[in-house]
Amino acid sequence: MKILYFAWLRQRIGVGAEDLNKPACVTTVGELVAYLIEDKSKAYATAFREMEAIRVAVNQEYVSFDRQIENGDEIAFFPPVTGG
Amino acid sequence: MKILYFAWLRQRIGVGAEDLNKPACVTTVGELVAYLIEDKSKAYATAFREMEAIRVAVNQEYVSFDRQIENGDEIAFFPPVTGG
Amino acid sequence: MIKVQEQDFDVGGELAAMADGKTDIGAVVSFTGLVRDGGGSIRKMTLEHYPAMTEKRLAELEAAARKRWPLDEVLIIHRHGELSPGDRIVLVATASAHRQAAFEACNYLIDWLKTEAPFWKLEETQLGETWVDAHDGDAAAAARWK
Amino acid sequence: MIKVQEQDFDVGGELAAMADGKTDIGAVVSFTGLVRDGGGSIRKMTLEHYPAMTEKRLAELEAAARKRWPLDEVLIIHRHGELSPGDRIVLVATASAHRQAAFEACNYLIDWLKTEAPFWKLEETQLGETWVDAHDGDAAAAARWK
Repeated sequence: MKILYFAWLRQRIGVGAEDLNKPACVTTVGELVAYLIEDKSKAYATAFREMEAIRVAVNQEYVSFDRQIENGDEIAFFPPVTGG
Repeated sequence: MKILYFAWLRQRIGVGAEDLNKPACVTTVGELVAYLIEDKSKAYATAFREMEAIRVAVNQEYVSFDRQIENGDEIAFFPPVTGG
Repeated sequence: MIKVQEQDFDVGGELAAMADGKTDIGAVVSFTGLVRDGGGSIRKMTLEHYPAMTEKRLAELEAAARKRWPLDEVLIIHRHGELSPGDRIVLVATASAHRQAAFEACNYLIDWLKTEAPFWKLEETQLGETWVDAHDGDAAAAARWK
Repeated sequence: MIKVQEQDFDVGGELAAMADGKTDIGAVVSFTGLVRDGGGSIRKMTLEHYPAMTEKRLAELEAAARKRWPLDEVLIIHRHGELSPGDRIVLVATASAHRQAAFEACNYLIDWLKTEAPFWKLEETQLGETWVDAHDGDAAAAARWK
Protein backbone atom coordinates (compact mmCIF):
# COMPACT_ATOMS: atom_id res chain seq x y z
CA MET A 1 0.00 0.00 0.00
CA LYS A 2 0.99 3.55 -0.64
CA ILE A 3 -0.12 5.96 2.08
CA LEU A 4 -0.25 9.73 1.42
CA TYR A 5 -0.71 12.63 3.84
CA PHE A 6 -1.55 16.23 2.94
CA ALA A 7 -1.65 19.65 4.61
CA TRP A 8 -1.40 19.59 8.41
CA LEU A 9 -1.55 15.79 8.49
CA ARG A 10 1.62 15.71 6.38
CA GLN A 11 3.26 18.30 8.64
CA ARG A 12 2.39 16.47 11.86
CA ILE A 13 3.45 13.04 10.63
CA GLY A 14 6.55 14.48 9.00
CA VAL A 15 6.30 12.66 5.66
CA GLY A 16 4.01 13.08 2.66
CA ALA A 17 4.11 9.48 1.49
CA GLU A 18 5.14 6.09 2.73
CA ASP A 19 4.89 2.47 1.64
CA LEU A 20 3.49 -0.22 3.90
CA ASN A 21 2.91 -3.92 3.40
CA LYS A 22 -0.66 -4.36 4.51
CA PRO A 23 -0.63 -6.26 7.83
CA ALA A 24 -3.00 -9.25 7.88
CA CYS A 25 -5.08 -7.73 10.69
CA VAL A 26 -5.85 -4.59 8.62
CA THR A 27 -8.82 -4.93 6.25
CA THR A 28 -10.41 -1.45 6.34
CA VAL A 29 -9.27 2.19 6.38
CA GLY A 30 -10.35 2.45 10.02
CA GLU A 31 -8.20 -0.55 10.95
CA LEU A 32 -5.27 0.99 9.10
CA VAL A 33 -5.61 4.17 11.19
CA ALA A 34 -5.76 2.11 14.40
CA TYR A 35 -2.65 0.20 13.27
CA LEU A 36 -0.77 3.45 12.52
CA ILE A 37 -1.72 5.00 15.88
CA GLU A 38 -0.05 2.01 17.62
CA ASP A 39 3.20 2.84 15.78
CA LYS A 40 5.06 5.32 17.98
CA SER A 41 7.89 5.90 15.43
CA LYS A 42 5.96 8.88 14.02
CA ALA A 43 3.34 11.30 15.44
CA TYR A 44 0.41 9.27 14.04
CA ALA A 45 -1.51 9.44 17.30
CA THR A 46 -1.35 13.24 17.34
CA ALA A 47 -2.14 13.54 13.63
CA PHE A 48 -5.17 11.26 13.79
CA ARG A 49 -6.56 12.71 17.03
CA GLU A 50 -9.18 14.87 15.28
CA MET A 51 -10.70 12.09 13.22
CA GLU A 52 -13.86 14.07 12.38
CA ALA A 53 -11.61 16.58 10.60
CA ILE A 54 -9.93 13.96 8.41
CA ARG A 55 -11.04 12.81 4.97
CA VAL A 56 -9.79 9.67 3.23
CA ALA A 57 -9.50 8.71 -0.43
CA VAL A 58 -8.68 5.24 -1.76
CA ASN A 59 -7.29 5.22 -5.29
CA GLN A 60 -8.22 8.92 -5.63
CA GLU A 61 -11.89 8.44 -4.71
CA TYR A 62 -13.49 9.70 -1.51
CA VAL A 63 -14.45 6.77 0.74
CA SER A 64 -15.62 6.23 4.30
CA PHE A 65 -13.46 4.72 7.05
CA ASP A 66 -15.16 1.33 6.79
CA ARG A 67 -13.95 0.96 3.20
CA GLN A 68 -12.08 -2.34 2.53
CA ILE A 69 -8.48 -1.92 1.38
CA GLU A 70 -6.07 -4.08 -0.60
CA ASN A 71 -2.30 -4.17 -0.59
CA GLY A 72 -2.07 -2.40 -3.97
CA ASP A 73 -4.22 0.57 -2.96
CA GLU A 74 -3.20 4.21 -2.71
CA ILE A 75 -4.68 5.58 0.51
CA ALA A 76 -4.65 9.32 1.15
CA PHE A 77 -5.50 11.13 4.39
CA PHE A 78 -6.16 14.87 4.45
CA PRO A 79 -8.20 17.66 6.07
CA PRO A 80 -11.35 19.03 4.40
CA VAL A 81 -10.32 20.64 1.14
CA THR A 82 -10.03 24.42 0.71
CA GLY A 83 -9.33 25.03 -2.96
CA GLY A 84 -10.97 27.34 -5.44
CA MET B 1 -42.49 67.42 -28.02
CA LYS B 2 -39.75 65.30 -29.51
CA ILE B 3 -40.99 61.96 -30.87
CA LEU B 4 -38.55 59.10 -31.55
CA TYR B 5 -39.06 55.82 -33.42
CA PHE B 6 -36.77 52.81 -33.36
CA ALA B 7 -36.29 49.53 -35.25
CA TRP B 8 -39.20 48.53 -37.51
CA LEU B 9 -41.31 51.47 -36.29
CA ARG B 10 -38.62 53.83 -37.56
CA GLN B 11 -38.44 51.95 -40.86
CA ARG B 12 -42.22 51.96 -41.41
CA ILE B 13 -42.68 55.62 -40.50
CA GLY B 14 -39.60 56.58 -42.46
CA VAL B 15 -38.04 58.92 -39.89
CA GLY B 16 -36.25 58.30 -36.58
CA ALA B 17 -37.23 61.56 -34.91
CA GLU B 18 -39.62 64.44 -35.39
CA ASP B 19 -40.75 67.52 -33.48
CA LEU B 20 -44.41 68.23 -32.81
CA ASN B 21 -46.18 71.03 -30.95
CA LYS B 22 -48.49 69.14 -28.65
CA PRO B 23 -52.08 69.66 -29.91
CA ALA B 24 -54.50 70.75 -27.19
CA CYS B 25 -56.59 67.60 -27.58
CA VAL B 26 -53.59 65.35 -26.80
CA THR B 27 -52.97 64.77 -23.08
CA THR B 28 -51.74 61.14 -22.95
CA VAL B 29 -49.48 58.86 -24.96
CA GLY B 30 -52.54 56.97 -26.22
CA GLU B 31 -54.10 60.19 -27.48
CA LEU B 32 -50.85 61.08 -29.21
CA VAL B 33 -50.92 57.74 -31.05
CA ALA B 34 -54.56 58.33 -32.08
CA TYR B 35 -53.61 61.81 -33.31
CA LEU B 36 -50.68 60.46 -35.35
CA ILE B 37 -52.79 57.70 -36.93
CA GLU B 38 -55.14 60.42 -38.25
CA ASP B 39 -52.17 62.03 -40.02
CA LYS B 40 -51.91 60.36 -43.44
CA SER B 41 -48.68 62.17 -44.41
CA LYS B 42 -46.67 59.22 -43.05
CA ALA B 43 -47.41 55.51 -42.54
CA TYR B 44 -48.38 55.98 -38.87
CA ALA B 45 -51.50 53.84 -39.21
CA THR B 46 -49.47 50.88 -40.52
CA ALA B 47 -46.71 51.38 -37.97
CA PHE B 48 -49.07 51.54 -34.99
CA ARG B 49 -51.30 48.68 -36.14
CA GLU B 50 -49.70 46.12 -33.80
CA MET B 51 -50.08 48.16 -30.62
CA GLU B 52 -49.49 45.19 -28.31
CA ALA B 53 -46.00 44.91 -29.84
CA ILE B 54 -45.10 48.54 -29.16
CA ARG B 55 -43.42 49.93 -26.05
CA VAL B 56 -43.27 53.59 -25.11
CA ALA B 57 -40.83 55.61 -23.03
CA VAL B 58 -41.34 59.20 -21.89
CA ASN B 59 -38.12 61.03 -21.03
CA GLN B 60 -36.24 57.69 -21.26
CA GLU B 61 -38.46 55.89 -18.74
CA TYR B 62 -40.84 53.06 -19.64
CA VAL B 63 -44.46 54.20 -19.23
CA SER B 64 -47.93 52.94 -20.14
CA PHE B 65 -50.12 54.43 -22.86
CA ASP B 66 -52.28 56.32 -20.35
CA ARG B 67 -49.27 58.34 -19.20
CA GLN B 68 -49.84 62.15 -19.29
CA ILE B 69 -47.48 64.05 -21.59
CA GLU B 70 -46.24 67.65 -21.71
CA ASN B 71 -45.01 69.68 -24.63
CA GLY B 72 -41.36 69.44 -23.48
CA ASP B 73 -41.32 65.64 -23.27
CA GLU B 74 -39.24 63.20 -25.30
CA ILE B 75 -41.55 60.37 -26.33
CA ALA B 76 -40.08 57.20 -27.85
CA PHE B 77 -41.94 54.33 -29.53
CA PHE B 78 -40.25 51.00 -30.20
CA PRO B 79 -40.75 47.23 -30.35
CA PRO B 80 -39.84 44.97 -27.40
CA VAL B 81 -36.07 45.22 -26.88
CA THR B 82 -33.67 42.49 -28.03
CA GLY B 83 -30.24 43.49 -26.73
CA GLY B 84 -27.67 41.51 -24.78
CA MET C 1 -19.15 51.32 -14.94
CA ILE C 2 -21.20 51.52 -18.13
CA LYS C 3 -19.73 51.65 -21.64
CA VAL C 4 -21.81 51.69 -24.82
CA GLN C 5 -19.56 51.57 -27.85
CA GLU C 6 -19.14 50.39 -31.42
CA GLN C 7 -15.69 48.89 -30.99
CA ASP C 8 -14.86 45.46 -29.58
CA PHE C 9 -13.60 45.08 -26.02
CA ASP C 10 -10.74 43.17 -24.39
CA VAL C 11 -12.36 40.80 -21.86
CA GLY C 12 -9.14 39.85 -20.07
CA GLY C 13 -8.00 43.46 -19.76
CA GLU C 14 -11.39 44.63 -18.51
CA LEU C 15 -11.67 41.85 -15.90
CA ALA C 16 -8.09 42.35 -14.70
CA ALA C 17 -8.73 46.10 -14.30
CA MET C 18 -11.69 45.37 -12.01
CA ALA C 19 -9.49 43.64 -9.43
CA ASP C 20 -6.28 45.51 -10.13
CA GLY C 21 -4.41 46.51 -6.99
CA LYS C 22 -7.20 45.23 -4.72
CA THR C 23 -6.83 42.33 -2.32
CA ASP C 24 -10.35 42.18 -0.89
CA ILE C 25 -12.01 40.79 -4.04
CA GLY C 26 -12.42 37.04 -3.95
CA ALA C 27 -14.54 36.52 -7.05
CA VAL C 28 -15.00 38.01 -10.50
CA VAL C 29 -17.89 36.62 -12.55
CA SER C 30 -18.34 37.57 -16.19
CA PHE C 31 -20.93 37.00 -18.88
CA THR C 32 -19.91 37.48 -22.51
CA GLY C 33 -22.70 37.48 -25.09
CA LEU C 34 -21.79 36.60 -28.68
CA VAL C 35 -23.59 36.91 -32.02
CA ARG C 36 -24.99 33.42 -32.48
CA ASP C 37 -25.84 31.92 -35.81
CA GLY C 38 -27.33 28.51 -35.14
CA GLY C 39 -28.29 27.81 -38.73
CA GLY C 40 -25.29 29.36 -40.49
CA SER C 41 -27.52 31.77 -42.38
CA ILE C 42 -26.72 35.11 -40.72
CA ARG C 43 -24.32 37.28 -42.66
CA LYS C 44 -24.47 40.36 -40.51
CA MET C 45 -26.25 41.76 -37.47
CA THR C 46 -26.88 45.43 -36.80
CA LEU C 47 -27.58 46.65 -33.30
CA GLU C 48 -29.64 49.84 -33.10
CA HIS C 49 -30.15 51.56 -29.76
CA TYR C 50 -31.59 54.63 -28.03
CA PRO C 51 -28.44 56.20 -26.61
CA ALA C 52 -29.90 58.51 -23.93
CA MET C 53 -32.15 55.78 -22.58
CA THR C 54 -29.52 53.02 -22.81
CA GLU C 55 -27.09 54.88 -20.57
CA LYS C 56 -29.86 55.76 -18.11
CA ARG C 57 -31.35 52.25 -17.88
CA LEU C 58 -27.95 50.54 -17.58
CA ALA C 59 -26.88 52.96 -14.83
CA GLU C 60 -30.16 52.24 -13.00
CA LEU C 61 -29.58 48.48 -13.34
CA GLU C 62 -26.04 48.84 -11.96
CA ALA C 63 -27.39 50.84 -9.00
CA ALA C 64 -30.11 48.22 -8.35
CA ALA C 65 -27.54 45.40 -8.37
CA ARG C 66 -25.21 47.28 -6.02
CA LYS C 67 -28.09 47.86 -3.62
CA ARG C 68 -29.04 44.18 -3.61
CA TRP C 69 -25.60 42.53 -3.42
CA PRO C 70 -22.27 43.53 -1.81
CA LEU C 71 -20.32 44.35 -4.99
CA ASP C 72 -16.91 45.97 -5.28
CA GLU C 73 -17.15 46.54 -9.02
CA VAL C 74 -19.76 46.32 -11.76
CA LEU C 75 -18.96 46.59 -15.46
CA ILE C 76 -21.36 46.56 -18.39
CA ILE C 77 -20.06 47.02 -21.93
CA HIS C 78 -22.59 46.83 -24.76
CA ARG C 79 -21.72 47.25 -28.41
CA HIS C 80 -23.92 48.73 -31.14
CA GLY C 81 -23.56 48.98 -34.90
CA GLU C 82 -22.59 46.22 -37.34
CA LEU C 83 -21.49 42.83 -36.04
CA SER C 84 -20.77 39.40 -37.54
CA PRO C 85 -21.53 35.89 -36.21
CA GLY C 86 -19.10 35.03 -33.40
CA ASP C 87 -18.51 38.69 -32.50
CA ARG C 88 -18.78 39.79 -28.88
CA ILE C 89 -21.92 41.90 -28.19
CA VAL C 90 -21.97 42.42 -24.45
CA LEU C 91 -19.84 41.95 -21.36
CA VAL C 92 -21.34 42.01 -17.87
CA ALA C 93 -18.91 41.51 -14.98
CA THR C 94 -19.20 41.73 -11.22
CA ALA C 95 -16.53 41.63 -8.51
CA SER C 96 -17.23 40.80 -4.89
CA ALA C 97 -15.64 39.35 -1.80
CA HIS C 98 -18.17 36.52 -2.10
CA ARG C 99 -18.70 34.33 -5.13
CA GLN C 100 -22.45 33.84 -4.80
CA ALA C 101 -23.04 37.60 -4.76
CA ALA C 102 -20.91 37.97 -7.89
CA PHE C 103 -22.77 35.12 -9.68
CA GLU C 104 -26.26 36.31 -8.78
CA ALA C 105 -25.60 39.96 -9.57
CA CYS C 106 -24.07 39.12 -12.96
CA ASN C 107 -27.00 36.85 -13.83
CA TYR C 108 -29.50 39.51 -12.65
CA LEU C 109 -27.83 42.23 -14.72
CA ILE C 110 -27.85 40.31 -18.00
CA ASP C 111 -31.42 39.09 -17.43
CA TRP C 112 -32.68 42.65 -16.90
CA LEU C 113 -30.47 44.13 -19.59
CA LYS C 114 -32.10 41.72 -22.07
CA THR C 115 -35.61 42.94 -21.22
CA GLU C 116 -34.97 46.62 -20.43
CA ALA C 117 -31.99 48.03 -22.31
CA PRO C 118 -33.26 49.66 -25.52
CA PHE C 119 -31.34 47.71 -28.16
CA TRP C 120 -32.80 46.09 -31.27
CA LYS C 121 -31.16 43.46 -33.45
CA LEU C 122 -31.53 43.45 -37.21
CA GLU C 123 -30.32 40.23 -38.82
CA GLU C 124 -29.28 40.07 -42.46
CA THR C 125 -29.55 36.70 -44.20
CA GLN C 126 -29.59 35.73 -47.88
CA LEU C 127 -33.37 36.15 -47.73
CA GLY C 128 -33.15 39.76 -46.52
CA GLU C 129 -33.32 41.68 -43.28
CA THR C 130 -35.34 40.67 -40.21
CA TRP C 131 -35.80 42.38 -36.86
CA VAL C 132 -35.17 39.81 -34.13
CA ASP C 133 -38.27 39.13 -32.03
CA ALA C 134 -38.14 39.45 -28.27
CA HIS C 135 -37.84 36.08 -26.55
CA ASP C 136 -40.57 35.18 -24.03
CA GLY C 137 -37.98 33.31 -21.96
CA ASP C 138 -36.10 36.56 -21.36
CA ALA C 139 -39.06 38.18 -19.61
CA ALA C 140 -39.49 35.05 -17.48
CA ALA C 141 -35.77 35.04 -16.61
CA ALA C 142 -35.92 38.68 -15.50
CA ALA C 143 -39.10 38.10 -13.48
CA ARG C 144 -37.26 35.55 -11.31
CA TRP C 145 -35.45 38.45 -9.63
CA LYS C 146 -38.58 40.34 -8.57
CA MET D 1 -10.55 21.04 -20.46
CA ILE D 2 -8.68 20.78 -17.16
CA LYS D 3 -5.37 22.49 -16.42
CA VAL D 4 -3.59 22.34 -13.05
CA GLN D 5 -0.51 24.52 -13.11
CA GLU D 6 1.78 26.77 -11.09
CA GLN D 7 1.86 29.65 -13.57
CA ASP D 8 -0.75 32.38 -13.96
CA PHE D 9 -3.29 32.24 -16.79
CA ASP D 10 -4.57 34.78 -19.34
CA VAL D 11 -8.33 35.04 -18.75
CA GLY D 12 -9.10 36.95 -21.95
CA GLY D 13 -7.06 34.58 -24.11
CA GLU D 14 -8.59 31.50 -22.51
CA LEU D 15 -12.17 32.77 -22.89
CA ALA D 16 -11.61 33.89 -26.48
CA ALA D 17 -10.17 30.45 -27.34
CA MET D 18 -13.36 28.77 -26.08
CA ALA D 19 -15.52 30.52 -28.68
CA ASP D 20 -12.88 30.94 -31.37
CA GLY D 21 -14.15 30.18 -34.85
CA LYS D 22 -17.54 29.05 -33.54
CA THR D 23 -20.80 30.83 -34.28
CA ASP D 24 -23.21 28.67 -32.28
CA ILE D 25 -22.06 29.84 -28.83
CA GLY D 26 -24.25 32.61 -27.43
CA ALA D 27 -22.85 32.84 -23.92
CA VAL D 28 -19.55 32.45 -22.11
CA VAL D 29 -19.67 32.66 -18.31
CA SER D 30 -16.51 32.78 -16.24
CA PHE D 31 -15.61 32.69 -12.58
CA THR D 32 -12.18 33.93 -11.52
CA GLY D 33 -11.16 33.27 -7.93
CA LEU D 34 -8.50 35.52 -6.39
CA VAL D 35 -6.37 35.34 -3.24
CA ARG D 36 -8.33 37.52 -0.84
CA ASP D 37 -6.82 39.27 2.11
CA GLY D 38 -9.64 41.02 3.91
CA GLY D 39 -7.56 42.16 6.86
CA GLY D 40 -4.36 43.04 5.04
CA SER D 41 -2.40 40.53 7.10
CA ILE D 42 -1.65 37.79 4.56
CA ARG D 43 1.84 37.90 3.11
CA LYS D 44 1.72 34.73 1.09
CA MET D 45 -0.52 31.76 0.37
CA THR D 46 0.67 28.31 -0.62
CA LEU D 47 -1.67 25.90 -2.37
CA GLU D 48 -0.85 22.24 -1.84
CA HIS D 49 -2.71 19.59 -3.82
CA TYR D 50 -2.94 15.86 -4.56
CA PRO D 51 -2.14 15.83 -8.28
CA ALA D 52 -3.51 12.40 -9.31
CA MET D 53 -6.77 12.99 -7.49
CA THR D 54 -7.14 16.63 -8.56
CA GLU D 55 -7.07 15.74 -12.25
CA LYS D 56 -9.45 12.85 -11.71
CA ARG D 57 -12.02 14.79 -9.63
CA LEU D 58 -11.97 17.83 -11.91
CA ALA D 59 -12.45 15.64 -15.00
CA GLU D 60 -15.39 13.94 -13.25
CA LEU D 61 -16.90 17.34 -12.37
CA GLU D 62 -16.55 18.49 -15.98
CA ALA D 63 -18.28 15.30 -17.17
CA ALA D 64 -21.10 15.76 -14.65
CA ALA D 65 -21.69 19.37 -15.77
CA ARG D 66 -21.71 18.37 -19.44
CA LYS D 67 -24.26 15.68 -18.69
CA ARG D 68 -26.54 18.10 -16.86
CA TRP D 69 -26.37 21.16 -19.15
CA PRO D 70 -25.93 21.62 -22.92
CA LEU D 71 -22.37 22.94 -22.93
CA ASP D 72 -20.10 23.53 -25.90
CA GLU D 73 -16.98 24.10 -23.83
CA VAL D 74 -15.86 23.72 -20.24
CA LEU D 75 -12.57 25.05 -18.90
CA ILE D 76 -11.13 24.70 -15.40
CA ILE D 77 -7.69 26.10 -14.60
CA HIS D 78 -6.46 25.78 -11.01
CA ARG D 79 -3.10 27.00 -9.80
CA HIS D 80 -0.96 25.51 -7.05
CA GLY D 81 2.22 26.64 -5.33
CA GLU D 82 3.01 30.08 -3.89
CA LEU D 83 0.59 32.96 -4.44
CA SER D 84 0.21 36.53 -3.14
CA PRO D 85 -2.94 38.51 -2.23
CA GLY D 86 -4.73 39.62 -5.39
CA ASP D 87 -3.31 36.74 -7.47
CA ARG D 88 -5.64 34.62 -9.59
CA ILE D 89 -6.15 31.10 -8.16
CA VAL D 90 -8.80 29.51 -10.33
CA LEU D 91 -10.72 30.06 -13.56
CA VAL D 92 -13.93 28.18 -14.34
CA ALA D 93 -15.58 28.97 -17.66
CA THR D 94 -18.49 27.51 -19.58
CA ALA D 95 -19.73 28.17 -23.10
CA SER D 96 -23.21 27.36 -24.32
CA ALA D 97 -25.84 28.42 -26.82
CA HIS D 98 -27.95 29.44 -23.81
CA ARG D 99 -26.93 31.83 -21.08
CA GLN D 100 -28.75 30.16 -18.20
CA ALA D 101 -27.02 26.84 -18.90
CA ALA D 102 -23.65 28.60 -18.93
CA PHE D 103 -24.40 30.43 -15.65
CA GLU D 104 -25.68 27.40 -13.80
CA ALA D 105 -22.92 25.07 -14.98
CA CYS D 106 -20.19 27.57 -14.04
CA ASN D 107 -21.73 28.10 -10.60
CA TYR D 108 -22.12 24.32 -10.11
CA LEU D 109 -18.50 23.66 -11.09
CA ILE D 110 -16.96 26.17 -8.69
CA ASP D 111 -19.29 25.09 -5.85
CA TRP D 112 -18.27 21.44 -6.24
CA LEU D 113 -14.64 22.24 -6.92
CA LYS D 114 -14.54 24.05 -3.56
CA THR D 115 -15.78 21.00 -1.67
CA GLU D 116 -14.23 18.16 -3.70
CA ALA D 117 -11.01 19.15 -5.41
CA PRO D 118 -8.09 18.16 -3.15
CA PHE D 119 -6.40 21.53 -2.60
CA TRP D 120 -5.33 23.00 0.73
CA LYS D 121 -4.45 26.61 1.45
CA LEU D 122 -1.66 27.57 3.82
CA GLU D 123 -1.67 31.26 4.75
CA GLU D 124 1.42 33.02 5.99
CA THR D 125 0.91 36.09 8.19
CA GLN D 126 3.23 37.95 10.56
CA LEU D 127 2.02 35.58 13.28
CA GLY D 128 3.07 32.48 11.35
CA GLU D 129 1.50 29.87 9.10
CA THR D 130 -2.12 28.70 9.29
CA TRP D 131 -3.99 26.08 7.26
CA VAL D 132 -7.23 27.62 6.07
CA ASP D 133 -10.30 25.91 7.52
CA ALA D 134 -13.01 24.58 5.23
CA HIS D 135 -16.02 26.90 5.09
CA ASP D 136 -19.40 25.42 6.10
CA GLY D 137 -21.08 27.63 3.50
CA ASP D 138 -19.19 25.84 0.74
CA ALA D 139 -20.73 22.46 1.58
CA ALA D 140 -24.17 24.08 1.67
CA ALA D 141 -23.57 25.78 -1.68
CA ALA D 142 -22.58 22.48 -3.29
CA ALA D 143 -25.54 20.66 -1.75
CA ARG D 144 -27.94 22.99 -3.60
CA TRP D 145 -27.10 21.13 -6.83
CA LYS D 146 -28.00 17.66 -5.55
